[in-house]
Amino acid sequence: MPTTLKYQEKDLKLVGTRPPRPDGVDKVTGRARFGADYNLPGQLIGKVLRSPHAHARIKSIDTAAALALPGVKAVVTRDDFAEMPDEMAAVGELMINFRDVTRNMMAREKALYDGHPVAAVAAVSESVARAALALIRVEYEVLPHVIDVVEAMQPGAPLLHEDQFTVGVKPKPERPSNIAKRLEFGRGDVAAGFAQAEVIVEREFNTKPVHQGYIEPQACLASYSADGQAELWTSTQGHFVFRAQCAKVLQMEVSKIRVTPTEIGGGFGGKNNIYNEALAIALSRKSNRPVKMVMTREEVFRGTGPTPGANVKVKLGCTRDGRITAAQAELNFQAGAFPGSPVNQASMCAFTRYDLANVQVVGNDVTVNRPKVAAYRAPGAPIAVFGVESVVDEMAKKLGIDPIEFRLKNAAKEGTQTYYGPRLGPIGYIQTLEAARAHAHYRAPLGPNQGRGVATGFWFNIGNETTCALNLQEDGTLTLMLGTIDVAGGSRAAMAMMVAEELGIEFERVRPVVGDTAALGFNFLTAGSRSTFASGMASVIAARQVIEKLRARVAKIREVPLEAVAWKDGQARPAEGGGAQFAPMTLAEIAKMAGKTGGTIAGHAEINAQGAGPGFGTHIVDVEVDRETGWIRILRYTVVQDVGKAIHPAYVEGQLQGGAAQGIGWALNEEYFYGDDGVLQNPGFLDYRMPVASDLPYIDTVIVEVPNPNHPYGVRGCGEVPIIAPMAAIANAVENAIGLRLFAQPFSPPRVLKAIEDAAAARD
Amino acid sequence: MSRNHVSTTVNGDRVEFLCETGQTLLEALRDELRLTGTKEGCGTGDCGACSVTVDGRLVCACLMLAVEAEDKAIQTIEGMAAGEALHPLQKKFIEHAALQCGICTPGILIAARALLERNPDPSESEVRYWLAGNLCRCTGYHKIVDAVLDAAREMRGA
Amino acid sequence: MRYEAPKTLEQAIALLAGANGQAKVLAGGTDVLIQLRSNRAAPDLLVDIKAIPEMKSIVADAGGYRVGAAVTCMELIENETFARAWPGVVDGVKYIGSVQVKGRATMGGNLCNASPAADSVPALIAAGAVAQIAGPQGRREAPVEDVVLGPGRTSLAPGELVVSFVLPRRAPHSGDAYLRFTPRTEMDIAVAGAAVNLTLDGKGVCSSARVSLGAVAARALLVPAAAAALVGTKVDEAALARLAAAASAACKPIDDKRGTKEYRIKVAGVLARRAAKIALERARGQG
Amino acid sequence: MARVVLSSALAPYTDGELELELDVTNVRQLFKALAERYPDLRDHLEAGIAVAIDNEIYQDALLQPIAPDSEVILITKIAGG
Repeated sequence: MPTTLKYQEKDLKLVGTRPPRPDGVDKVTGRARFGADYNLPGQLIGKVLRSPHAHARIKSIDTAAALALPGVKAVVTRDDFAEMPDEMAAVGELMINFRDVTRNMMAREKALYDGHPVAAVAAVSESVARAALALIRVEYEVLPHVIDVVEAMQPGAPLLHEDQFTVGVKPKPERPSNIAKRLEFGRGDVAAGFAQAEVIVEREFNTKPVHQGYIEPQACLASYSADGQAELWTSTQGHFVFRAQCAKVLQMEVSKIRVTPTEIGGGFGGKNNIYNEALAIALSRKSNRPVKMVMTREEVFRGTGPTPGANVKVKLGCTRDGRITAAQAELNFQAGAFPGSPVNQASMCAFTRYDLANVQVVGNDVTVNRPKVAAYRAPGAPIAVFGVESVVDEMAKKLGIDPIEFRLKNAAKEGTQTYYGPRLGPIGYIQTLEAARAHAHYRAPLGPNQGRGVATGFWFNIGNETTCALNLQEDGTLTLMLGTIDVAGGSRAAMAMMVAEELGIEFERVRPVVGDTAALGFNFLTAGSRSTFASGMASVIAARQVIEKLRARVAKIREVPLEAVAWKDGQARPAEGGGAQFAPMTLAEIAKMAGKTGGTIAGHAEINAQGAGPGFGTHIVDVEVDRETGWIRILRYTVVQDVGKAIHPAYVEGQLQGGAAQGIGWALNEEYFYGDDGVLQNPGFLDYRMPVASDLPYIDTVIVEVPNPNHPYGVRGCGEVPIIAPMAAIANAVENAIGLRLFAQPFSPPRVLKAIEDAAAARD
Repeated sequence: MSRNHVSTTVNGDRVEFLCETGQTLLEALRDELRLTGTKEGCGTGDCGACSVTVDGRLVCACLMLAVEAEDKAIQTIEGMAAGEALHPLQKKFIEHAALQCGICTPGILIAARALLERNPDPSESEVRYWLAGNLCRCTGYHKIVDAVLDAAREMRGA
Repeated sequence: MRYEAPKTLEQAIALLAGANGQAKVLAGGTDVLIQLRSNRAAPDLLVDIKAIPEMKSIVADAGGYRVGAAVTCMELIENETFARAWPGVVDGVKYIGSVQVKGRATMGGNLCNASPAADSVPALIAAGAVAQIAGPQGRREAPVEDVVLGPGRTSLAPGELVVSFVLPRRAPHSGDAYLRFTPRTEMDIAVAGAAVNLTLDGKGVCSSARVSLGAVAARALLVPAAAAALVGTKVDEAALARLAAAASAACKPIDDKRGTKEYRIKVAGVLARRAAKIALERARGQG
Repeated sequence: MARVVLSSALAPYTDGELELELDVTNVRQLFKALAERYPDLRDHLEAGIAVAIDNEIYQDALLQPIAPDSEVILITKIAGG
């Protein structure tokens, strides 16, 4: 089966239009069922006991009193799960080690962060389950902890894993370290590049972890039968991946677990890995009852996500006429309690927007006493790009060159050699810069204390394992069974549109559904902006298969050669020059006869999609700064992005707007506050300040379409790129508003005011 | 644990249920009455996903005890459409792509209806401030605001 | 945990006073329910006061107002005559959470929850509001600034509850305003808040003023020195600068997730100055 | 012989060697040859490595053909949120 379908330009009837989404009515009427909306007769409620310490050895766990409480049906602890081998696997996000997966879902030797699960109970009601948690006695030996990435890298810092030696350094270290891995990317000779430079800017930046902030807390329902089969309903970005992880840590056969994905109330990378799912199955196995587990918002903040906080150093060298001669960065990323931050992706995204001869990026993956980081929309890229695009902006200003002009002078284009490996194929970076420069926003007047900022982002986009099935039903309608989760972006609509376009029929005649893990073969997560690209490609393959089968069937029915049958506008018709005339047959007519002429007709695809097309975006933002309070108001925002092809432009705009809004929240006020004891102090939406409607302006979008040659409709993917640039764009806008550069995220009012006052004091 | 008997009206239907004193209206709606269209996003009144109206007043169902619902008239998302006919807000949300994952959508629709009942012609800013209690993480609010303004226009007959 | 919804004040007091174990008053519940959920409160008895008519009414009284402690924020905001008389108090009430929260929350609850950052409290203090309190020993009155002692602590005796707030008759050419600072435009807790209530004489000179600050000390502060900076002036820039300095000087804040000490001190002055300008505009615009 | 270029991120596992020529006709053979030559690289290959064959990136594509005149670049795998 092909793993890439080449782009073909053609007249489009459906692709590019805005039909209503198939899940729309269910979602506006309350009928759509999310994770917490599933119930089974006789179900128990499962709750998790979490460590109140950032770092502690678990000396003993006594569950006797909890088990004795009436209504408690099962308790699980570390003793209920097998030790897993040290085995890396690509089934999850950011590479996972099963030894860590089993420890993250349930602490073993040590609790490694505030909120780390240490036991779970299943009881007849929520209140009984809560009462049971209070009866579990855990004896802790509290250890010194470390949550700051730079502190954690120092020799002598409290060690999370005594057996962790830094990978990627020669010679192999003799002492354990919190630095799990060091990696280095580069090309050319940076020392020589800096020697050629006439202007050098070198800066250091710091960011805090931020949470994905999906509104639906993790929720699942598990039912284990005495015959060794389990069913699981869960809110996930990848039900096949969750099944694989559960099977592994529970030592079950993959096919004995059937996972049905529920509607997902936001994920953004945060629902790529299991948390409660394996616990729920284990509790169900032990109690012989279905077990439902729904996280509270506090648990979501203490136990899941976030994206890492980081320390970033960037150095850029340039000639006076604005050509970058050398670029260097050091990225020190928090991994949380277990290795596996997105420092790798961040390193590769840091400078890829530019055509550079001399580059060096060093990344460190550092364990700290915080929840294990999860993916978050373009994982790691916004952090690196905040530093790089801030320095690029400062450089442009130093050289007296317009910031878009400076970027155009150095922009990556087709054929540009990347510093992580291949040359770039056809890309639309320059087109986004030019569209931004031509946009009215870029020339609009500004008032006092107002400033405009520009920044750009790049994301690879990905393909990966994907399956689907397209079944012709007896009335001529079709069901499209997809294996990738529609995480919100409306991918079900997009796939159905592509299938309908291929078949030349109305969108409404294709009913897209997401199948459970028993319905299809393995699918990777919906992540990395892959779904519309990869699942779209699979859907097109399935549709073309169906068309071929339809033609063959009509040839038999009409008793003409296959070449004489063409498929056009939803009908089998005599092919031009095919040499045979016959009465055309509609899809409905064929479907009606299908059962009596050889059986029903279906197409299916099982691919590992290759050829994802990189995405680039340019953002423009206007801000106003209140110099007396340090408060930043976002006045106007424009996102320009190359998406390859917008299958459903309204949903593409939604991705661009939503990504930008998340980036704005990241920039302005989102952060975790930890006490000196390493305990999270703001595990709720009141003090974890995500943007509300009145914090934001309209977010304008400009969709640029430079087709990806490796997708039949030119799709690149669009979900990741829009979150990358906002932090830097806002920092650059603040600098233009008040002449002050911000080096630490978030740009919260107390920090901004302090920076203003420090700058004033420095001037005096 | 003794449970309280509550008799109330939900979407015009007389209903009865038993609840613990500490149980919220949200828990009663979802767990006792199986009306799961009202969502829990935070349980602390900070996200608005559980927005319902009680005697016409917009509230968070997570911040009201179930026992307080005695003899009240409660409206949830399940009562918004009239049979098969969607409310103009519901139609406009679909038309404007004002929903993505949809978990905040029921709460936002209930809140938006409460706004339009008081103020049939709100400004963009009024919509944004009224909906400030309803977090959405997917959309950036752009299309939500547009959908509410367009629904208001249609409902005014403008 | 038992739930009672008495229909008279006397019954409510009897329940609170006679409770076996801990009893808690339930008004809007927007703080109490969160405390229950997080196990920060585990009372044996909840006394819901919303069925008591006196606590649910807004009464224009001798030129002033008596506002029941269990009147919801939205009910108060929607009372147009009250909003005209005491726009600063309504400013404060409007900041108490989302529309949803304000549909339940009350000024009585906002006061008795005894958070230093309660948004309606500085405005009530600046307005010179008096809390009417009832308990087993009968009724008494106390200025609002005397009700809260510190975070989570009030001067209410066991069995006592706040029944209503009395706002005095408005002198001509009076205006009040409350401003707070939060990182977000809405859905946030005040990092600092300032309320100013002032009266002008016929020549536009400030004849009396009250200034109150929130979230900058263990409880909302009445700051006479800040008010003194305005009295006898035309509320010009120099007076406003003295007001801001006096307001900042009165702060005794803490560092926390919502702001630093230095930030709160600085911003309290800024807010006092800005609130005074709004109050001035309102006083000038009022017959 | 295909020209094989390793991303500099892999240098610690190959004693710094970053370019070589190998007689392989698909990705699986490539990985096998590399694992024999650089034992430290073995654990990273199937789980964490993608290849760019003549500038097209392939992930998890063991049977992807490699032409004799191809340039193959080994890069670290990419995922996303």
